[in-house]
Amino acid sequence: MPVFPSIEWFDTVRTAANETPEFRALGSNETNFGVKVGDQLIRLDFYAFECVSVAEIDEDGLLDVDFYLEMEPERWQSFIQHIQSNGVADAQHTFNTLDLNEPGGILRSHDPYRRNNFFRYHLTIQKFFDSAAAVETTY
Amino acid sequence: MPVFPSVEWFDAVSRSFNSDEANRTAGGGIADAGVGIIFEDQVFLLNFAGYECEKASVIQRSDLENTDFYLEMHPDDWIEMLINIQQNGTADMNYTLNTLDLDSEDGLAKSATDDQYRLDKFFRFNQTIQFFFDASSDVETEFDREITPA
Amino acid sequence: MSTQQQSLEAVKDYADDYDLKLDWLDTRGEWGIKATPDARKGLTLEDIQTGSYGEVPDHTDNMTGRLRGAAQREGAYRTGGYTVRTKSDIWLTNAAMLYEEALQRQWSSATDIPWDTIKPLPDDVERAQCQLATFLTEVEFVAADVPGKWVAATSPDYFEPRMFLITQIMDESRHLDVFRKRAFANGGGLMQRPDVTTSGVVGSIDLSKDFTEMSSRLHISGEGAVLTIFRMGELMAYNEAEKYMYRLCGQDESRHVAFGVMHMRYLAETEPERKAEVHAYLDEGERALVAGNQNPAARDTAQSEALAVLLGGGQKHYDEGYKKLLAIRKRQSREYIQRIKSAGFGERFENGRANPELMEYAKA
Amino acid sequence: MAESEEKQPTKTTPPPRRRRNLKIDHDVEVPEPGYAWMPRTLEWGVRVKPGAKGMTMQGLNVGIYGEIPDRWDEQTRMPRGAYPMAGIPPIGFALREKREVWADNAADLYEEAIQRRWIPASDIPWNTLEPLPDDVEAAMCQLCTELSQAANVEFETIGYWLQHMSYGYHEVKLFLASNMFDAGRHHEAFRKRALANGGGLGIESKGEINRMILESKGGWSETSLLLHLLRGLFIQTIYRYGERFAHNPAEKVMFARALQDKARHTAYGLQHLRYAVTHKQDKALVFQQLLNIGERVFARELQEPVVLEPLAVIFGGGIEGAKAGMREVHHMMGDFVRSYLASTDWIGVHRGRAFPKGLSRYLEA
Repeated sequence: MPVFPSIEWFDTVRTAANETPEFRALGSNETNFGVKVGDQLIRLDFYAFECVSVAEIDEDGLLDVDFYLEMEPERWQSFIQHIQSNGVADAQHTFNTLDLNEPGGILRSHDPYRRNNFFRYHLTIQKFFDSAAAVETTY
Repeated sequence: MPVFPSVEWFDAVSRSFNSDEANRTAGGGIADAGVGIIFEDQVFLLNFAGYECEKASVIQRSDLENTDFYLEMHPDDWIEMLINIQQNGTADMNYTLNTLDLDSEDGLAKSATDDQYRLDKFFRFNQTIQFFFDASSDVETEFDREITPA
Repeated sequence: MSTQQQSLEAVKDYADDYDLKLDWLDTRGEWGIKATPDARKGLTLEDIQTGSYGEVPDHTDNMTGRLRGAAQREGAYRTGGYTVRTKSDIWLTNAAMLYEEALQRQWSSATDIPWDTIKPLPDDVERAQCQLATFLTEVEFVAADVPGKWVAATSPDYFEPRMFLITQIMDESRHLDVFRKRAFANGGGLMQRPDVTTSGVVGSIDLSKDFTEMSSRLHISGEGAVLTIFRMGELMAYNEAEKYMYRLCGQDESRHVAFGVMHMRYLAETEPERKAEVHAYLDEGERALVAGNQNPAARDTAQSEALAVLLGGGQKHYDEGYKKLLAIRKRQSREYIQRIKSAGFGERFENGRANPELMEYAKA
Repeated sequence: MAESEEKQPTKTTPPPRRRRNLKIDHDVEVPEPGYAWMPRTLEWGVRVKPGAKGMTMQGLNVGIYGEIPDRWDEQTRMPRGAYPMAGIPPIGFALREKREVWADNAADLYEEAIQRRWIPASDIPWNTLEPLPDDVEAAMCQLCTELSQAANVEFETIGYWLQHMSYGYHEVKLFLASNMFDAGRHHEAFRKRALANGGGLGIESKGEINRMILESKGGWSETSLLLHLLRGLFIQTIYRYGERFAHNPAEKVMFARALQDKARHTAYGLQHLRYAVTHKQDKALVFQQLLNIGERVFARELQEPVVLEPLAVIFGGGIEGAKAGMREVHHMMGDFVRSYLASTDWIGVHRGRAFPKGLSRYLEA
């Protein structure tokens, strides 16, 4: 059973998402972004209709991504558990809403043009994490 | 096994067509049209509404005036087209509706009222009507005769 | 739930306390509108043509860009400068339906065309296909540039036709792109651009000062002719990719033609005094149809030669292809005649006004 | 006589014959083809293959066809790379310099717009709308009126400019066509929302910003600055907050989808404006001057209550919560101003002390 966060976990979600017609139906995209869970950093690359790769990165790697989403490990865990119990993120758990609700937000970027990619593809990114609903997860 | 043409056959094709969401994209989509089908002396009406073919029924030839357009071919040509679809999964390059329409002396799509606006729905919804007949590849079909391909 | 009046009174008290103006609350369009989605199509533009929001004025002085049915504001800037402010100038009964249809039937040239079915063709056939693709790459975006101008020039009170024109702009973009893609997909390239066809000469689609004049040329003559080309393209396709390409373009084009036919029908019914003027536009359109500058299926142009090569199956069978082209022109002419009759201008085919050469084609 | 016989149509058609090839007249005289066009190509032998995103416009930019000139003198609609013909009367395109329209991402954004299209009629779950308190419904309807009118201005503006752009830069024309299409969809979606839940349209905007955008006729870049950057980012921020404060799935989907579209428009605007600034010496100064005025017009129109007050009512869950809602509005404006200033910096236009107090005050939020 994959552990969140780990490459294995994101790879499993990646496979599930890529096989989901609704994920592809949201349209093509081209972005890379980081997921920051405490000290752990994962980079995801999206291209065309798929998530093409996941990789571990260090802090310097954050300079190479369009943007990254940062939450404390407990918040991430609660977010994933919510998706798993609900099937999808509900209205209060979309990334856009979380960003606006959390003090200081969760969306970070050093470049306004690249930060804008979050808004261009936020539904695809959301659907990617919704695919975690079917992934048995340990923390 | 439904016989072509019959309401039973058109219903079976409608079920296949309506249930495949792929027919709603890639140039498919909503289509509102009453389409007549003539096979010798048998006349049918297909009601397309929204994303679906909602109903197939037998009508009189005189009712064709209420259709947007109707499709009429020599019976052997109907059967040849459907066999082609069954063999290929979809109509191959020689058997698409537009090709049959242009590549024949009498044409395929006709108007009972000479109203080109309504006849133009044959073009406006061409991909949808094509998807509909292509869906017949999922339906085991019986024909009432054997034909010799033209 | 409280009544609107009770709410407003409570609001005003509150506004005084908290330094809010809240005047927008009681200055509004008709209240209590609850449009119901169509069970099959969702919430369409037709569904929201309800109450006063469905009332389309015969003439409008709305120059501020106000949405039809919104409350007017004193002191709003006259930002529009709209020249189309008479309903019959642009209206048709089914623009809302055609708009929704256009949204539902969009497609992608990148992913909905099976490009991998294209295989190398004989050089003469590939050149003919590329020549036709070059022509269509150029002419198709005329029908995007020009409607854009008219969208900006039409009062928002007639937003349904404007919305349709926006979908047409999107469709024509896709047509430009799909034919450019075809030219580069199979070892060819772009070829000779058409001469004269899309340039700014008198009577051209670009220069029309009147929407109906523009529409009669663009939607009826021009797109009706191109629709025939798309139908021929589907007939003579050498692979599934071309088959799809022409078929899907043909669907779009016939929507645009439907817009033109229904607008002319509306005009003929509501302003019969303008019919003589419209006949003059049709005279011009018919001359263009047979002269060869606008219509690639006309004779003796680069495009017509390319079509004959494609229809015949190569230069060796040019004669056969040319004869097929003429046979299809007969269809094209007959369809045009029927369309004009549908639009309410059929008398020109009875009273001798129609272009004799065109009538000859139809008869042949 | 039986009824069916009585109803026989007057027009009878002969029974169809067996299909055969199109009937052609074999006696017709066939003129000798000239084939002058056959060798006329500037580059032959191009074979572009589809990639992961399919066959894209950007993928076509190979060989001479990928050479995008800094200036396009052709005054007709000749496709870039086609074999030219002499003697074609000009149409007269005002925008013929690459720096006046170009953005490297235009072709990709165009394809993205097609792939990520949506349909307000059927992709929004309208049946999830539930009656809202009158004050909230009225505020939502007023907001939708404003957003629908802003979208109207957007497509009117682009519709005007599209015809003035030369065909040397068709990628930009295609993208802007998709931008118009998106704006049309927003115009439609917000109107539908206003008329779908027991409310109705509100009052029109005074139109100061609309006028500023519509009357910007000096150059497309200047219009884009006001349309995509100043107003565009503001609308984009409202969409973000619209998603956050949606009352039902219908509104959630509507704002979430519209946000993606808007971010695409922003992506073009940012790239184009930076391109314009880096390719014309005084463009940054021109933009500074325009923004000195534009930001003040913008701040002035914000004083009109038709946008921020309805937002406060929506955010606060009603008029009684409007005070708390107004605090949220200040947060929203803070987000807008920060992203706006980061964006002006990104394109090379640094606002500094010229930035008006009417907007900078939100930075504290």
